[in-house]
This record gives sequence, structure tokens and C-alpha cells, in this order.
Amino acid sequence: MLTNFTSIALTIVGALAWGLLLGGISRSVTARVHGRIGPRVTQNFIDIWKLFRKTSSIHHGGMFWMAPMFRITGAICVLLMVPLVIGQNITCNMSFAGDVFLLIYIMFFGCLGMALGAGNSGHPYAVIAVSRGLAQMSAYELSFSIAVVAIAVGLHTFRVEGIVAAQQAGITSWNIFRFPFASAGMLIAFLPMQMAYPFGIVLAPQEIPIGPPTEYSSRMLSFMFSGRALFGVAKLLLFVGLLFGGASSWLSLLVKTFLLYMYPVVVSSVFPRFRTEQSIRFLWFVPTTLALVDLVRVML
Amino acid sequence: MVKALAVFLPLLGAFINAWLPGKSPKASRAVSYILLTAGLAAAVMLSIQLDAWNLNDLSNSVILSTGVGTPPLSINLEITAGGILAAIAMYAATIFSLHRFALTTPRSQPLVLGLLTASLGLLFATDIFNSFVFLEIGSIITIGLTAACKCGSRWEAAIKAALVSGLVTILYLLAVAALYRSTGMLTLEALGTLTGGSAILVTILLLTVIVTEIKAFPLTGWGLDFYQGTSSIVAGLYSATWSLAVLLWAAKVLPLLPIGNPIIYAWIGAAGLVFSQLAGLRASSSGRIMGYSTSAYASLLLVAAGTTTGAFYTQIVVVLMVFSSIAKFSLFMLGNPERKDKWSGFGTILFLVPILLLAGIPPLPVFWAKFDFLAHLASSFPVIFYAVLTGLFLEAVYLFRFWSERSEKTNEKSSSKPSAVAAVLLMLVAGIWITRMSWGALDFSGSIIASPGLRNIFHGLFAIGTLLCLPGVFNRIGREKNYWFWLLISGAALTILPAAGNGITFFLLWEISAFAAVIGVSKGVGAKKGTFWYAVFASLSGYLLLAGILLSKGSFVIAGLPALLLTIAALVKMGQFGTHLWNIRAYPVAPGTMPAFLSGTASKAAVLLLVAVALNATGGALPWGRVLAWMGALTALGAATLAALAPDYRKMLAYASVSQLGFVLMGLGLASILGWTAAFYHTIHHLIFKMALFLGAAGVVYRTGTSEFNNLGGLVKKMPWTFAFTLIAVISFASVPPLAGFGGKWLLYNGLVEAGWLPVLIVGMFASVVAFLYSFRLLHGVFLGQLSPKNAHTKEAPLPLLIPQAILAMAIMALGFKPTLLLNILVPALEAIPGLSGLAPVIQGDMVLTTMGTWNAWMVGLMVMGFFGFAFVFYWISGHKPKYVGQLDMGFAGEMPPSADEVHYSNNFFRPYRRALSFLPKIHAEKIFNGAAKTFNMLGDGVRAMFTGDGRTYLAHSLLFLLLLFVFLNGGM
Amino acid sequence: MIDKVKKELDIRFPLLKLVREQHNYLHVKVAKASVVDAVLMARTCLGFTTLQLISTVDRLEDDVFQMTWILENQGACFVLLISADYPRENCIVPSLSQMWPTASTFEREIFEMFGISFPGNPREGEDFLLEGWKDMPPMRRDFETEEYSMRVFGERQPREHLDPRQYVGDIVGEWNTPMGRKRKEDK
Amino acid sequence: MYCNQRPEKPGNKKEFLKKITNMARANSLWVTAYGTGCGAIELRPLYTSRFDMERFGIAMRPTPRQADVLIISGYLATKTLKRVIRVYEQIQDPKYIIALGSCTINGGMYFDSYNTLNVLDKYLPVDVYVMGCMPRPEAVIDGFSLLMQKIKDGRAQGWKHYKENLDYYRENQKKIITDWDLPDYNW
Repeated sequence: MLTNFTSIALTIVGALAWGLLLGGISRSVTARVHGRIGPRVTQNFIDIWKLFRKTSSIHHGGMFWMAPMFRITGAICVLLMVPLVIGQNITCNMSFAGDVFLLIYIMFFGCLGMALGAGNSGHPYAVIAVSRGLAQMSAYELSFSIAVVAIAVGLHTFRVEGIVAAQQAGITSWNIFRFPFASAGMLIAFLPMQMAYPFGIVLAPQEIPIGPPTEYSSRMLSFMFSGRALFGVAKLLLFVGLLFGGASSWLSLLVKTFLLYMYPVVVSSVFPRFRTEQSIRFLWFVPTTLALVDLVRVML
Repeated sequence: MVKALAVFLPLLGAFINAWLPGKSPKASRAVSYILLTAGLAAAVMLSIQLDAWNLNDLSNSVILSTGVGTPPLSINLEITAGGILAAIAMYAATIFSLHRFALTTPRSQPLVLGLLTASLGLLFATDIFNSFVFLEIGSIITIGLTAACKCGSRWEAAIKAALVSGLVTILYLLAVAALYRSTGMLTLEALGTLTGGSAILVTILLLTVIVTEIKAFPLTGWGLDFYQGTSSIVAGLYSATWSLAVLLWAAKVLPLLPIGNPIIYAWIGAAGLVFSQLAGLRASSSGRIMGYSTSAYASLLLVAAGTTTGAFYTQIVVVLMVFSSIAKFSLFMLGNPERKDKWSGFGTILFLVPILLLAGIPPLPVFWAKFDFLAHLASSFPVIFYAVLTGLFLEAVYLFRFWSERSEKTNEKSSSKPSAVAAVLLMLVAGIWITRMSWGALDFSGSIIASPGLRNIFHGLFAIGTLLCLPGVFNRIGREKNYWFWLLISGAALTILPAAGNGITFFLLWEISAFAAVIGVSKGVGAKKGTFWYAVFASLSGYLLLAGILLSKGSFVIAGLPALLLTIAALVKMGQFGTHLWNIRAYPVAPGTMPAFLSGTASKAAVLLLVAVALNATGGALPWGRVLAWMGALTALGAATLAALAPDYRKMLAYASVSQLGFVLMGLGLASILGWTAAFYHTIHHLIFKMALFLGAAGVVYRTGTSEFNNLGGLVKKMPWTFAFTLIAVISFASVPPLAGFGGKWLLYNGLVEAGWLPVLIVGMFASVVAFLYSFRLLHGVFLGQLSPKNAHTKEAPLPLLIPQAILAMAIMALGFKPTLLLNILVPALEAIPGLSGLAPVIQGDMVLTTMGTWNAWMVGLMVMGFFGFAFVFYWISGHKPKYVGQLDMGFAGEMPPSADEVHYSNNFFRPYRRALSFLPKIHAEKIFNGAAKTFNMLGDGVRAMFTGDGRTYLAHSLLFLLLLFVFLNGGM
Repeated sequence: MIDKVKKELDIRFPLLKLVREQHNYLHVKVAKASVVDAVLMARTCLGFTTLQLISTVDRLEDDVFQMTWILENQGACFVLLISADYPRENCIVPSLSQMWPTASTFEREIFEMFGISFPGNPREGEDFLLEGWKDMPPMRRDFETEEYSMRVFGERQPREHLDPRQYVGDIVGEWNTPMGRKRKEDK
Repeated sequence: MYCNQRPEKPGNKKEFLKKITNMARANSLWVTAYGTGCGAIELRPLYTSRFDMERFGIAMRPTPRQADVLIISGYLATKTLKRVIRVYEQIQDPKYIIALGSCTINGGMYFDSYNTLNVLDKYLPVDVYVMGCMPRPEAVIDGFSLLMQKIKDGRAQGWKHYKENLDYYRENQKKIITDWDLPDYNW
């Protein structure tokens, strides 16, 4: 029991650190793409600490106040539902409690909380961003869920451990090779999940200042950022588990998540942004069609 | 004998009244009242003597001879049990209308009494020439009454009636002459002895006379104009006395005509029913509508004469005609066409009872007659059965439209007279109904849902759902009327519904619940259109249900067409696949907690029906399960999308309700244990969360008076508890763990994967994601965002609305954290059903396992609540106290927002989504239904063109009909 | 074009004074009584459908405000300026906001900056640039801007004051040589 | 609708890990994207690859709620001052102001303008002035580094001063903003 708790606590702390570090690296990479030097890789830690130590902050009501908690709880729950390293039972955390469907739905928990906080802030831009985000989410979740169902049905299990365990027979048994179309659909859906361009219509700083967290400040904002970092790592773990054969060791876990994280960063830094309806339509048709190919294959 | 004679007291009254000087109206009125009351008493005593109130046997009769010698010199009367019921109705109608005659045209009192006498005479006449005499008296008095009334178009009506009665007289006398010449007798029985050419001649002549007089379809025209032209009081008296007498007389004569094969009557009647009711769709004035309704009943009489015989015939005809006449009388008394009366309050309901009676809605007596009649038709004459059913449905449509148009809110108070009329009417109705009930056609053994576990679940659902709606019934906004009584009746009928043991019981309870709910909905402000749509769809599903049950011949339902009809009835009730129109029209206008009841509780009756169909037709699996699952999935997706774009809170919830029931349909269509577990789980969950949402909406509407998103927003500050409960319900129906909604989805998806229906699964998952759109829209549009200055003084919703919500929210939490509590009951009950395929989910402690997935709701719940609590405590103790700022204090480019309304994003909320959808063709279910309505109206217009309003046309119709009959019958023989 | 415009205006407005003309540009001055007629005529008969600007010059020496309506005929690429002088005291100028809704904005600005009233402008008196201005309209030349600045924003060390004409003149003298050459010389 | 609670005086509370926190504050300066005058255009090069202010941890935030620094970029009109006050007060503590250009120091070339205030110090607590008209990006970066040094040393206490002397600042602000329609407290 105690070891379980220790493992959970370490997972959270480690994921937070890794998420913030990845964020810093991504800022650096983006800066290099722009031909700049960019910030330190530890910049995100500094930012979080600064925000955490700001001496005043404001709130707009109960939901606004609780939204960061929703966000961080949702992120932690997703994180703990995904097994980290294969073969080490201790790192499976809470993943025995549910399957892929549960994961898909519990991912909404944080989003919903954040949306509610944004709504309670009363700022029109925050709500516009939420309406965009939800519309886009409903679009990419389509291809994402088709792909997940295709993979899960193809491997005859909904459990993430089961899916990971089925990919241990060498690199060719990875789902990205066994289900190439579903994986392509999922990887396209990964971009809007990470709010990467060309799908970054939620946090569009140019037109709706920073989107949902417009009114968030100080410590609440630091919670939001931590939640985002945690959630990002959780999604990385999920994708690594679903597509890239999971991780057999800590090193491969870090390498795989790092490489996967770099993919939206690189894509993001060279693309402009879609309009909302363009993004929705693209996500309805392109990745969905790709994922459907594998679904049909599985059904036949 | 004396008592029998006393029936004719009004004749005496007529004479006294005619001779009394007009200057003492009080005296003449007193005489009239005394004589009429005496006559009524005599009739009642006679009816008891003849055992007429036992509607099962109406064959008793008393023969009464007057004068000297034999007819036609004397008058011989046969007072039958059915006739005496009609006589009572006539007396009652005359007594009630005399008052108004005395007020408007005091001089016409002798005519009124004379008309009653003529009617009674015609009712009991046994001799064809006696009948002629009474027919003439009646016609002339009618013309006189019409001419004497104070209304603009009385002359047209009178002249048309006179024209027709002239033609009728000629034809009738010809028939009498022919009869006398060939048989030498003038009794009605003599008709049966005719043979050869004279038989054809007499048949043709008398049939034309009868069809003209009873105003059956091709010869309806003059009746329509007459009802429209004359004053409502004359029309009312006419329909309750003379028209009734003519109908019953026709019923007496028709079987005696030597026509050979009486099925011809049925064909004339069935065709006439369909056509006349098509034409009736376009009628607008109450007179014409009553005219079309009369035509419908005349056609029914013809159908009955053609398809039934003996005591059954008498019973059906008497019950149909007597009660429809009473209903028409009440409608004329209540809905005065000259003054364009509109009814409100109690009057609306008074107005509705006769409409329901005419439309044949249970438990009113006409229903029983129609039910038996239709059952008989269904077993022997299927084509006529469908025609009659169509005609009756069309009649119900225009009657309900009539009612909804008239039941607009007005300032006029309902006066005591109509309520007195209706009170008597209700007494009659209730008396007959209770009599009939005691015969024991009903069966409450619950055998249509064989599994007691499922039955108890449904009992519990309906009972709890109704009870939770009750506390809030008195919190209605301003002009909404009391509806609790109807909610209670509807809920009670639903609660008994699972105990139904046969088709008729099920149908009875179904219709009681549906129409009590219709009345309840009609109490809302501006509920006119919504109520109409609800009533139309309720009767549609009712008639489909009726047809299915009747075609199943004895058992509740059999596979094939009856099962299909019942399934469609359930889909209409659920509002699936295009029939959602009534949901989105009725829910937003229903008063107070009524939508909560409709959506949360009443819609589960459809689930019950589907389950019953599955259990009875095939022993478990629903027929056409795959089709149903697809329909459910597509409905879930379409309705969810529409919900996201809806501009009104309650409308959105209505769409959401349709969408969520789509998931139930998917589960039921699966026909596996997992699927049914999911369906039942989701049914229960839908009841819980939808009631919580609609009760919250009721609170919002109660406090703010509106449910349009553009007028709401920011209410979380004012109604924190309502928000909290709504939030819980929303998180739950968005199926976010750890609340209850996820379980249903998880079970359903597992079931779908197990069955290999992956495309359905994908559509379902997409629909559940789209549910996020409207879940946020709902919360933001009402509770979050900026508080409009309009709602600045809103208070928290009243406790009677909050407490049920709190209970429901707790139920959601309980079901979310410990779904095994429910699954442990559900799964064994479903495993016992033999027709279901697939493996049951395995429950180990808190863990639920299927072949492919696992779900431990308790652990997930603990995890979520644990981390949430941890974050909360950390937040709290870290000593950081954010400062609360006003709602307009926000980073707005340095400006101050001009007003809360201008920065509240509400209008056109998911605009990009709507834009992204723009490639889809715009299919509106509304347009489809409107198109159907338009087509029907066009057909109706075509038929209506016959009725030109010119008396000569009507004469031509009669003669043409005669000619056609001649050709047809001559060719046939 | 220019001939046609001149002719048309000449016929109707004999008080016409030609200020300046180019191939696509004509500036005329009319009596203040016939300004509205002239503008209306230019709009309806000559196709000057665009109002580019209403400008005001405070000619304190003549004690007049010179109002200029700048119209454009976009089809012919021709700009017509119609000017008129109005006395400075209680200056009232007819509003053209019924003809051009844009004029309303210009007139609000002119009212704010010069205090010229445009009766007929539906939005006259609404704040345009200055919020809560209570002093003399600041663009009038009799408005003492430095004194105002000292009074309101005050307490600032006065700086060395140079006569602009002389100062600019000196610099212009130095800069007389083309810039590019000077730069080359620098190098 | 608006908050009407007077802000608490911050006082001199002992802070946990003050040194590290100050280092973090100095190395993560988030600037409100708000330009008041001509200097706003001079800030744009700072984001570009030539000057790249992100390497110092300086980033732009589009909303004042998340920012630390407000840059008064050039001349400040009274009308703009109203917005600036609101933006500044919406920034959460600790917050800093950098003022660019001579206009903010003494009015600059707009010293005698009717609507440009001359000495910014009277209305808002400026932590760092960068002189020039306009200062080059290098100068702005120099100003930032000065501010960072001040924060590290714990000397950038303008926001405390503002809160403690709110009445003085308000009086000055209300003197020139004649139609004061802001809420009295804007956070």
C-alpha cells in the first residue's frame, strides 16, 4: 500500500518535472526554428514558481476558483490510469481500475473543469475559446475513438496493459506498424490534442487573448500550467502505450515520450493556423477516413 | 305503460306553451321545466326498468300503442333500452338549452319542445309512415328554429335544410308508396319481405334518404352548412336531439333494408370516413368541425351496419351515437361560434372532455365502443379496419387542433352554464365508465412483462419519477395554471402500466397517461402549438398501439406487423428519428415540472413498451434490432448536434432527451444481456439526470420567467444550489467518470463490440462526444458567463424544486460510485430472459468485467475524489486567498465593458460548428411533417371542393348518389 | 472633366473663386450661403459621391474659419474642394450628415476641436477624441496650449525655447545638400 | 458589477524563499501587450531573432491578469491614461512599470500639448525609465536588465508604493481625468 502511494506520488512529481522540462525544450526548439536563441530549458520551472509566488490574485466565483483543481485532478487521473513501464507492477499505478473507454472519457474531466472555469470568468473571449475547443474536440475525438476501437478490437482487449503487452514481439509488432492507418489518424488527432498548429485555435493569442485561461492569474495560473504539463505527459504515455509498444525501461520511456513530444512541436512551428470550421472539417474527414480504413480491416 | 307514455310529456308542454300568452314567459318556462323534468324522471325510471345502464345488453324493449287501430292510423312505439338512453340524453340536452332559448328567443320554446317530441317519436317509431310523420315534424321544426334564431346566416342554413328535407320527403314518400304497393304493410319489418325490383327501388330510395339525413360522407354538404349557419344553441340542441334520433332511426332501418349484402354500407362508410375526415382537416369554424365529426360518426354507423349484427350492433351504435351527440352538444354549448369563445382555466378542460370523447380516448365510453368495434373489424375486415383507423386518426388531428386553437388564454371567465353542462356530462360519462369497468375487461396480472424484477424496476421508476415531480407543482410562473392533478393522473396510470396483463389494459393506461399529460402541458403559457403537436403525436402512437394490439388477436403482441406497429408507437413516444418534433415543441412550453415528468418519467413508458414487445413477440430479442440500433445511433447523433445549436434551455434539454433515448434504443436493439443491461442502466440514469436538469430548468424559469439563452447567464451567483445539482447532472450525462453516466456508455460500448456492430459504436461514441458541446452550452448559457441586469434580483429556486434535485444528485453520485448496487439487481433479472444472447458482465466486488474490458467505478471514484480533495486542501492551506472581483472586472483591453449583456457570449454559440456543418443538406423533420400535412390538406381541399355551399349542389349530390346506387345495385343483382 | 466641372459650377455659382487647379484637382471657393447647393450639385450632377474629408482652418487674422469639403469622383479620379469662410464668433455651419453619414463623424470632430456647431447632425456633442473636455476647443488658435499644459500637467522645468522658424531654417540650410551625397561624404 | 473594495496595503511580509523567488521573478518577466504611443512599434523588434528578448525569460502576455510588467511606450494622452490605470491595476502583484522615451519623463516634444501628460511619476509608479525618442531595442533591453537587477535586489517596489499612496496617485489622476468614470478600485 505504502509503496503504491509512493509510486503514485513519484509518478506525479516526475511527470510534472518531465512535462515542464519538455515544455521548456519545446520553447527552445521553436525559438531555434525562428532563428532565435530562445529561453533556458528550465524557463517553465521559473515561470511556474514565479506565478506560484505572486502575492495577489483574483477570482470570479466558485467554478472559477475550482477549475484549476478540476484541471489538475483530471490530468493526474489520466496519468495514473496509464501504466508507465512494462513489467514493473508498481508503476502501473491505478491502471487496473479501467480500460481504454474509461481513459477516453476521463480525459474530459479536466477539459470540462477548465471550460467551466473559463465560463465563470465571464470573459467573452474565454468562452469563445471554449466553444471552439469543444467543437474541435468533438471532431478529433471521432478519429481518435475510431482508431482506439480499431486497435482494441484488433487486439481483443480494451485494457491498456493488454494493448501494450500485445506489442512486445519486436518493433514490427508495434501498433503503428500493425495498424498504420489508425495510427496515422490518431497521430493527426494528437496535434489538436496538444493544441499544436495548425489546430491551435483554442489558445489563439492573436484574436482571443490566450483563450480559456484569459482571466486566470498568479497561483491559479500556475496550477493550470502544471495541469497542462501533467496532462501532456499523460497523453504522451497513452500514445506511447497505444502505438509505440509502451516502454520496457525508464530510458525508453523518456526517449519515446521525448520524440513523440517533439512531433507536434516541430509541426506546430512551421504551420499557420486553420480557421475553426476548417480545422473541424479537416479533422472530420482526413484522420477519420484514415482510421476507418483500419476499422474496416479489423471488421473484415 | 304510464311511465312509457310519460316520455311524451313534452308534447303536452309544447301545446301548453304555444297557447300560453307570450307575455308570461316565466309561467311558460316553469311549465316547460316541470314537464321536462317529469319526462326525464320517467325516462330514467324506464331505463332502470329496462336495465339500459348495463350497456352489455340493450335488447329489452317495451311496446307502446296509442290511438285506435293499427298503424299508420295509430302510433305504435317500441321503447328500446338503447333508445331510452338516447331519450335521457335528449331530455338532458333540452333542459340545459332551454335556458338559453328562453334568454335569446323566448318564442321558440314550443319549437324546442316540439323538436324533442319529434325526436322521441322518431326514436321509438316502429312504423314507416309514423316515421315519416315524425321526420317531417322534425325537419320543419328544425327549419323554424333556425329561422327564428338570431344569427346572420340563418336563412341560408334554413333554406338548405328545407331544400334537402323537401327532396327527402319526395324520395321517402316514393319509397313508402312502393313498399305499400308491394307488401300492403307499413311496418319497418315489412322492408325485409320485399323482393325483386321493388326491393331495389325501396332500398335505393331509403338509403339515399338515410345517407342524406344522417349526413354521411358524399351527402354531408348541407349538414356542414347547416351547422355553420345556424346558431350554436340551435345546432347544439339539434345535434343532441334530432340528429341523434335520426341516427338511431337509421340504425334501426339499415339492417332491415333488403340490400342483399350489407357490406356495401361498410364500404360507403369507410370510404366516406376517410374522405370526409381529410376534408375536415381544413375546417376552421366550430360548426363545420362538428359537421365533419357528425359525418364521421354517420360513416361509422354505416360501417357498423355493414359489418356487425344483433346485440353487438345495437350496443356499438347506441354507445357511439349517444355519447358523441352529448359531446357535440357540450361543444356547441361551450364553443359559441358567433362569439368565437375561447376557453381558459377550467373551461379549457371542460372543453377538452367532449373532444376526447369524440376522439375516442379512454377511459371515456366512446372508446370502449370503438375498441370493441375496431377489434371486430381487425379480426374480420382488415381493409375496412385500416380505413376506419385512418379516418379516426384524422378526426383526432382536427379535433385537437380545434381545441388548441380555442384554448388560448383569454380574460373571459368560464360561466356557470357550461360547467353545469359539463358536470352532467361528466357524471354520465363516469357512470357509464364505471359500469363498463366493472365488466372486467381489464387485467392487472402484469403478464406482459413476465420478469417480476424488470416489472418492479419499471414500477419503481414511474412511481419515483412522478413523486419527485410533485413537490414543485405549485411553483409555476404567473399565468400557468394548475396542472398537478393531471400530472398525478398521468403518473398514476404510468405506475400501474407495468402491471397490465393484456393489450386493452396496457392501451387504456397508456392513453390515460398520455392524454392526462397532454392536458397538463396545455396549462402552460403559450402552449397552444406545443399541445397540439403533442396531442397529434400521442394519438398517432396511440392509434399505432391500438392497431398493433388489435391485430395481435388476444395475445399482447405477435411477431410481424403488429410488433412493428407497436415498435413504431414506442419510437414515436420516444421521439426518435424525426418524430422528435413533439418533444421539442411540447417540452419548452409545458408548465413547471411537467417537462421533467414528460422527459424523465413518461418517456420511459416507450422503453417499457419496447421491452414488452421484445418479451412477448420473440421472447427477448427485439425484432429488427439492428435497424433500431442504427436509428438510435443516428438519432442520438442528430439530436445531440441540434441540441448544441438550440437557442432555448428547455428546447435543448428536449433535444438532449431525444438524443439520450437514442442510446437506450441502441442498447435494446442489441438483444444481448450486455446491451439490455446498458439500456436499463441508461434508462434509469436518464430518468435521474434528466429530471434533475428539467427540475433545475423549472426553477430557472420560475425565477426568471424565461428559458431563452439570450436572456439568461450568470445565474450561478444567484442560484448556486440549482447550479450545483445541474452541474452534477451534466457531468453525469456527459459520461465523465466518476459519475453515473459513464457506466451506461461503457456497458453499451462493450455490448456493441461484443456484437461486432462497430459502425454503430462509432456513431454512438461520436454522439456522446457531441453531447459535450451542449453540456457546456447548457451550463454556460444559463449559469456561467455574465449575469444580465435583467436577472439581477433573481433568487435561488424554491425548496420544493431543490429537494428533489438534491435527491437525484445524490442518486447520481451513488450510482456513479457504486454502480454494482444496480447491476447486481439488473444482471440476474436479465440473465433469466431466455431470448437474450451474449455473456453477462461479471461482477466481482466493485469490479465489472466483460470479455474485453474492465471497470472499477469505486476505485475511479476514490481516485478522482481523492485527488480533487487533495488539490482542494492544498489550495486552501497554502494561504493563498484570491480576491473576489466583480463580474465586469476583467482584462478588456483597458476598457470597461459597457454592460453585462454586451460581453455575454450567448447568441449563435457554436457558430464555427454550424459553419463546419454547412456542407450537409438541411433536412428538417419539421419540413417533412409539414409537407405531409400539406399533402393531406391538399387532398382535403380536393374533397372539400365538393361542398360548394350551394343548396342545389347538395340536391344534385343526393340525386347522383341515388343514380349511382341504382347503377351499382342493379348491376350487382 | 475639369472643364466640365468648372463650367457647371460657373453657371450656377457666379461667386465662384478659383483657388487652385490641377489635371485631377480643383479647389473653388463659394459664398457660404451656397455651399450646400454647390456640394449637392457636385454630388448629384457631377458624380462626386464620396466625401473624403471636411477640413477646417482657423484663420484668426481674417477672423474666419475656412471650411473645406473635399469631394471625390472616384470614376473620374477627380477631387473637388469646395471652400467657404465662416465668421469665428458663434460659428454655425450646415451639416451634411443627411447626405453622407460619414460627415457626422467629421463634424463631431470639428465641433470638439473648433467649437463649430453643425445643426442637423444627429450625433452632435458626443465625445469623439476628448473625453470630458471642459476648456476652450483646443484647436482654435486663440487656445493657449502651453499655458494649458502648464496649468494642467504643470510643474515641469521649462526648457530652452527656440524660435521654430529660425531653428528650422538653420537646419534646412545645412540640409540643403542631397542626403545621399552627404552620407557618402561621411564615409 | 465592479469590485469596490479598497486594496489591502501589502506591508512588509516575510516571504518564503525570498531570494529564489526574486530570482524567478526577475527571470520571468511577462509583459502586457499594450502599446500607448509611438514606442509600441519599437518593441516589436524585441521579439525577433535579432534581439530575442525571450532568452531573458521575457514574454508577452495578451492579458494583464497574467503579466508582470507594463511598458508605457512613449507619450501618454490623458485619454490613454485612463486605460493604462485600469490595465495597471488589473496586473497582479508584484508588478513593474517601464516607461520609454522622453515623453514619459518630461513630456518630450509634446511638452505643450493639450492632452499629453508631462511627468508620468505623478500618476503611476515607474520602476525604470528608458530615455530616448524613441529608445532603440538595445536600450529597452538595457532597461529590462536594469529592472531585473532591481527585482533581484528587492528594490523594484513601485507597486507597493502605489498601493500605500493610492490616495495621492488617485488625486493626481483625477485632476487631469476630468470625466473619471472608472471604478475606484480596478483589481
